[in-house]
Amino acid sequence: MTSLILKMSGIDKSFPGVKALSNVDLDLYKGEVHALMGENGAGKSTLMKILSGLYQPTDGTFYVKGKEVRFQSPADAEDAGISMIHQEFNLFPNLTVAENIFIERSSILGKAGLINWKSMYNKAQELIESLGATIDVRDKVQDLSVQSQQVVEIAKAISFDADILIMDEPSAALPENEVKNMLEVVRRLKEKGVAIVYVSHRMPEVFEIADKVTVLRDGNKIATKPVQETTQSELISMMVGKAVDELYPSKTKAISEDVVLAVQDLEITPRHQVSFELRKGEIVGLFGLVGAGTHNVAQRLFGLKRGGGTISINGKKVKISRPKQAKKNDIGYVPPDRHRHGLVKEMTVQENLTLTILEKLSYYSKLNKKKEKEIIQTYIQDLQIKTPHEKQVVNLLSGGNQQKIVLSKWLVTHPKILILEEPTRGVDVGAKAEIYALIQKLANEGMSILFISTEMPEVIGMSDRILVMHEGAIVKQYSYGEVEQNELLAIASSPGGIEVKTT
Amino acid sequence: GSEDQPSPAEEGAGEEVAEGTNSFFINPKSIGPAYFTAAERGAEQAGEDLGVEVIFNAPTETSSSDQINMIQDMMIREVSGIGISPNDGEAVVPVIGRAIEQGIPVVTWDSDAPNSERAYYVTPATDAELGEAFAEEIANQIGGAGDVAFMVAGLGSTNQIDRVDAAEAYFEANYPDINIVTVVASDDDQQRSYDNAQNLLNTYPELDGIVGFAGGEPPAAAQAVAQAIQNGSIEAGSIAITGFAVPSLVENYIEEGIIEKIITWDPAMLGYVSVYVLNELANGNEIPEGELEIANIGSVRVEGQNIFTGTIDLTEENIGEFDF
Amino acid sequence: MKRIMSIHEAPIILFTLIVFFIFTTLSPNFLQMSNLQTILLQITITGIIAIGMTMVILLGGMDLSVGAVLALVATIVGLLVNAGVNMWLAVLLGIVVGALCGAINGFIITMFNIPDIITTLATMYIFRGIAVFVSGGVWVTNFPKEFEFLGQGKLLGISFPVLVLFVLACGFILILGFTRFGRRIYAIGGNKNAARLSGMAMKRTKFFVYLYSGMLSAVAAAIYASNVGSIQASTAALNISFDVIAAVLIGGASIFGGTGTIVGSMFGILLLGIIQNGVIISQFSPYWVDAITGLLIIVAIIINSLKRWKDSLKLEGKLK
Amino acid sequence: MITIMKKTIHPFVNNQIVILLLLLVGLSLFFRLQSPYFLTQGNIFNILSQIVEIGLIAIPMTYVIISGNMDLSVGSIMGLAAVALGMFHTMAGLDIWLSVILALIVGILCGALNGLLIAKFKMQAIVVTIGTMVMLRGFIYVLTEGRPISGYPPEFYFLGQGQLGGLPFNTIVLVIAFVLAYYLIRQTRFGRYTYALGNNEEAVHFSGINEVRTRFIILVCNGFFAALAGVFLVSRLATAEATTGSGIELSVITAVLIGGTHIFGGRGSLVGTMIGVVIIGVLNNGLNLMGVSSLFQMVILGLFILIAVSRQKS
Ligand SMILES: Nc1ncnc2c1ncn2[C@@H]1O[C@H](COP(=O)(O)OP(=O)(O)OP(=O)(O)O)[C@@H](O)[C@H]1O
Ligand SMILES: Nc1ncnc2c1ncn2[C@@H]1O[C@H](COP(=O)(O)OP(=O)(O)OP(=O)(O)O)[C@@H](O)[C@H]1O
Ligand SMILES: [Mg+2]
Ligand SMILES: [Mg+2]
Repeated sequence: MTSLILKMSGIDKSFPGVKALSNVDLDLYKGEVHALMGENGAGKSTLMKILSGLYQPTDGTFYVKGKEVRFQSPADAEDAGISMIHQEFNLFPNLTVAENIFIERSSILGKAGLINWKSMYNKAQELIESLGATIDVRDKVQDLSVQSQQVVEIAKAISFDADILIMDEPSAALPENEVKNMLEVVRRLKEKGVAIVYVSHRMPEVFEIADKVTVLRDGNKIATKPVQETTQSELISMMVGKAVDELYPSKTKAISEDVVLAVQDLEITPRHQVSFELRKGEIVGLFGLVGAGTHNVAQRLFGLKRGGGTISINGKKVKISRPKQAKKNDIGYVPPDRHRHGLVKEMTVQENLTLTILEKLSYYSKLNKKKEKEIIQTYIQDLQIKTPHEKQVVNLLSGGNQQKIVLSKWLVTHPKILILEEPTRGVDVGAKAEIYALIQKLANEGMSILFISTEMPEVIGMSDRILVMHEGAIVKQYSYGEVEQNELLAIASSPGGIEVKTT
Repeated sequence: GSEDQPSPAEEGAGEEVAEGTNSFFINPKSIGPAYFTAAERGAEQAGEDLGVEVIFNAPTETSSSDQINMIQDMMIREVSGIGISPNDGEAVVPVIGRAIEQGIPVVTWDSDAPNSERAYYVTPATDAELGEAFAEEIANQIGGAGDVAFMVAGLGSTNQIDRVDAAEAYFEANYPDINIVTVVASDDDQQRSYDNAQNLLNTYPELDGIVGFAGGEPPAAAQAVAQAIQNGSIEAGSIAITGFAVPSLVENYIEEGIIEKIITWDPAMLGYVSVYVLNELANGNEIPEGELEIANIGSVRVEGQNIFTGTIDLTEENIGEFDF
Repeated sequence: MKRIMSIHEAPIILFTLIVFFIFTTLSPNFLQMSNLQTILLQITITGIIAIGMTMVILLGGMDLSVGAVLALVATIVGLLVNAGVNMWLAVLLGIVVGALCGAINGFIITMFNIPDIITTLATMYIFRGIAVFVSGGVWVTNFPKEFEFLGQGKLLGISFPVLVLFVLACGFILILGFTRFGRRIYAIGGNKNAARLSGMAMKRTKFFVYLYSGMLSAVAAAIYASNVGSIQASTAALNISFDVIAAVLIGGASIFGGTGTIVGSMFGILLLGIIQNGVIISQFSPYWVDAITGLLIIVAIIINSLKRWKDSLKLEGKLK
Repeated sequence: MITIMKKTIHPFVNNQIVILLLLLVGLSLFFRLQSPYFLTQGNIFNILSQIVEIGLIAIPMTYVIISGNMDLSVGSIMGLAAVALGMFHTMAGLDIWLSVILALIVGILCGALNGLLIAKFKMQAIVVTIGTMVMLRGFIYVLTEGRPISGYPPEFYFLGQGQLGGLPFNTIVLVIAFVLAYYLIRQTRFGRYTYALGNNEEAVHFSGINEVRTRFIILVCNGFFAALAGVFLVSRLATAEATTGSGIELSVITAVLIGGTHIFGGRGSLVGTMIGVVIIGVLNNGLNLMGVSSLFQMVILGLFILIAVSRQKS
């Protein structure tokens, strides 16, 4: 009944020193959502980049609508009706949202071949609204939050009516409520007959939206199964190669009473302040929707922005107006945008990993390269970072492995307080479990962790205490095991409404 | 790919000129300006007439250090004589000393290095004389009193400074009523000279005269004045212009009466005489004091270490007679 | 429309006004109509070149060869009119030569992938050498009378070169704001990678930007020749590229590309023109002219950056 | 052997360096065939002392460009330091070595001004340094009224004209400075920061590193080296003039770019820069010896730049 629209067979892809894909097949039918899963570095993005014409396969053939095709560039793929949302953002920060969506479309040209700005804005606004988002399409993309940028990416990809839409981790940067909107859009596209390849590390989504799922491991295809015929644990064991019993570590240790970090009236915007405490060995989750101000809290604590209020560490007031001071006070920070703030992507794994501790690795600025190498090796092994060698340029690693590097570059500093913002963005389940276990272990060893995430399950699963933020204020606090997803989301979206109900 | 081996014959020709033939390095301040291209022609002509090799070269920018580098390179090449128009008369003193030590005769031309051991300075007149001549001319044209602006090529160029100093001193001594309102520099940029001239006209509505101390300045001043006259913002003849320029550049302005008189000389003559003098020195001949007749170009005056080639007053009468 | 010409240029416009005011108080001659006309006339050449340079800088490049192209074209146009060729034909041929120079830049940059700055640094040397060669090293001067129209003539009571600058600036403002070519320039400058992924014609865009830059330099060259009246190929417009780049950046453009407007650049040019004229009109000692000019450039750039620097430290009012 | 060499050299530069060396060797062979004087000891020393000033400035300029900046004011700083040296000695009557130190301090202060504006206040380096270039050159004219300053004690000429152990002293200084700078960029965290800054300044900031200070230090060094070059030039030419150093920034940047340093930072090598400096020196000298007009030298230099960097992808 449904027709085969894409057939990839025997795809091989080698990079210098890496065999990213070997003999991978993939069939795609009209109107289906086909999930692609696998660990970080399994080859998902590579396969999709081949499909969208960005890479050329080393070997193998593929057919679109029965015709063999060979794409030399993304433009070729676009002509064949294939559109892709890349794992990394590909927006023009200096242009407006509307321009980003429509820049290469001739539909925006009015009379005399000149751009009709008005109709472009209108069309863009419609499109954004159809995604259930509220973004002013006249804003420049550089002024948008990461989440809104993701929405723009999606809008851009669906703005022209592709037959095949590739979505490489579209939800990674989205908060829960917007993920729902996006899935709604995917469903609508599917009904219109678009074939969608959906790459994601988030199990619930896959079960919610996908018809079929294909699992890759180390560049090999493991299986393709209808979603109804598989389970979460089966998928995980296919991906990881072994079973993962528990995603979240168990809480065994009682938290000490020593307050490590005390924040009093911390100004996060000229009109909003927050106060809270963080105890030794405690994991505090900070949850809020877009615009709640969780990001600003992290920025203030790490000295990226300045403002009023006091920060005390171990009872002593400290001044933190630059990241360097934060680091001196044993604070580490894993930022949400690893590309811009986390990594020097043109440099090697080693150079990135030790960037934060070069002071300790050098004597009068002279580097101790031997010691540096030793440290590197331990972290590459402990965190199972997949890289051919420590001299690999970070740019060439898979997204999840890049994330692990950002995490480790702060772990090497042995911070007393670690601020994690979206620490598992784009990380596969296996690695996620490892990272969670690692975080718990660090906490058990006495590190205090501020866990900021828009992904509810992990906030709930990891936090000893959850602080919920709404419009620049902490509105509610829960202990471990005290709250479910529904309530958390409801509180975060409208605390007033809940309050009325409970009283 | 470009490493074709030259044939032995070519190599001989390119390197040491045939046995007994002298080769001279004539070094202007920089390569490119039309003034020095004219000098080059004179030098080459001399080379042809005297049967010697002439290498006329300089950096493309007026920079002492590049100029000295090039002189050093040519000393390595063992040329038989060097003629220099120094960008900075002091900076070339050591390198001239070294050349003399190596037995290479050196003259300066167009611009001098008075503290060096150079044998002669070939010049139309000393810079002080030129400055005075300009001053005298403008004083005559404006009737001995009024506001005068000076336009120079570079504020840091030796011969410009010497000329300006002399002109200033001359006014002080002879025309106390002449007031020098300002000195503007163009850095050899023709657009800049022109803009400067325009700005002068706007700044000093009462301006009586402009002296251009380098070849590009009087024409730029004349151009600006001509336009102002056309616009009606000043009256014809209200601003006198003089200074140095080659005839071809001021021909139109002199014919139109915007410029009354310009003091000029033929740069080719400087080039020619430099080569001639160097050749005499290299051949071990003395240069006699007093009038010296040089075949093909006429006579020059030798006074001590100065060799004067003379200046020409350009006016409406004679402007058509020159081809440089 | 309001958004395209957002308040990005506000600081530079303000500073231009302040400098204007200062010179007005310093010298009674400054505010004279004739002087204001002089200023406008003096900025036409840099202004026209700045249009092309703005586009080049928007792409994240830099065209160091503009001065050499100007020298070459001015020489050729001058030689042609002196040889009796019709003035407009000569200008047309000059523009063709300028376009060719631009095309050479564009070709080398896009085909061999050599960075813009290096390419134009190299062609700067090459074009200048060719210009001097073509001129034979002598002054090109004594142009026929009618040639003066280009640089000094009036049309509809307005100075012709100023009119040319105005028309070209408006034309390119339109092109940048309302054509796909124009928006592509911004897009490519903003994010090369994204441009590549969206299948944008990057090479073609870049090529044409350099072509236009060459053509605009050629137009400026024709006006230059007529205006100044004599051309010395070795020194004509020798340092103009730095002046123009400074003006464009003062006008709010970013050297990394993607940010900047022609309106801003025009104000940058105007500011430099006012300063250059003002320091002479105000009768500063000639030795102080450069020092003051440099100081004002620095002040201009300080004012430009102040807001950005403060923003980077301040807390934002809006939660995101 | 070769593979070991390749491994030890930074991955970005090895190809480029080999090509540059080949170009240099080819060029030298060509000039040797054209002129018997080219490979004489006298001429080699001649070339070496001619490249000293450009070489000295090119060292910190490599850092500046790798770290993602640009400094066009070096020529003016060099000139100001030269003139300051002259004025301290001949007008203020200070001891010559004290004057040298003060001139170097002038360079450091100019570098600090650039550093303050660029590193601290995050202004665009190109405009700032165009501004300081014009302004400092203006100060030179204010100070000197355009007149050259000469008259230094004989011992001062040792710096630019003397020899030590049969080698030109200024060349020895250049080599030492180069070796130190090479060590610094390869073996120290300062060098690591330099590269990182050129690639992603924000990530450096987010790593708790004082990126402002590193930038500042680099620009101050640039001022210092420009002043040092000025001092050596005065010693070599025996005079300080108002135009000293003007236009040198273009030669320096040309050398750095020929050496394979990426114009937008993040990549580059000091070895490449040094070869670039030597190539320019050899090219000038060889063409001069051949008697090629500097006009054509200009065209040849242009073509040469294109050939030398044609492998550097933008
Ligand atoms: N351009 C490249 N050059 C070299 N190696 C590459 C390149 N691109 C990808 N790789 C390698 O190929 C492998 C597959 O990478 P890919 O990005 O496809 O993984 P992925 O499945 O998308 O992972 P993630 O879930 O982390 O995004 C990885 O080992 C990666 O390091
Ligand atoms: N030649 C040099 N010129 C300038 N700085 C140098 C040089 N060599 C080494 N450095 C060092 O580079 C370092 C710059 O890095 P950074 O600003 O992070 O300093 P730091 O040592 O980490 O700071 P802290 O002293 O607070 O630990 C300086 O400490 C400085 O000592
Ligand atoms: Mg991926
Ligand atoms: Mg330290």
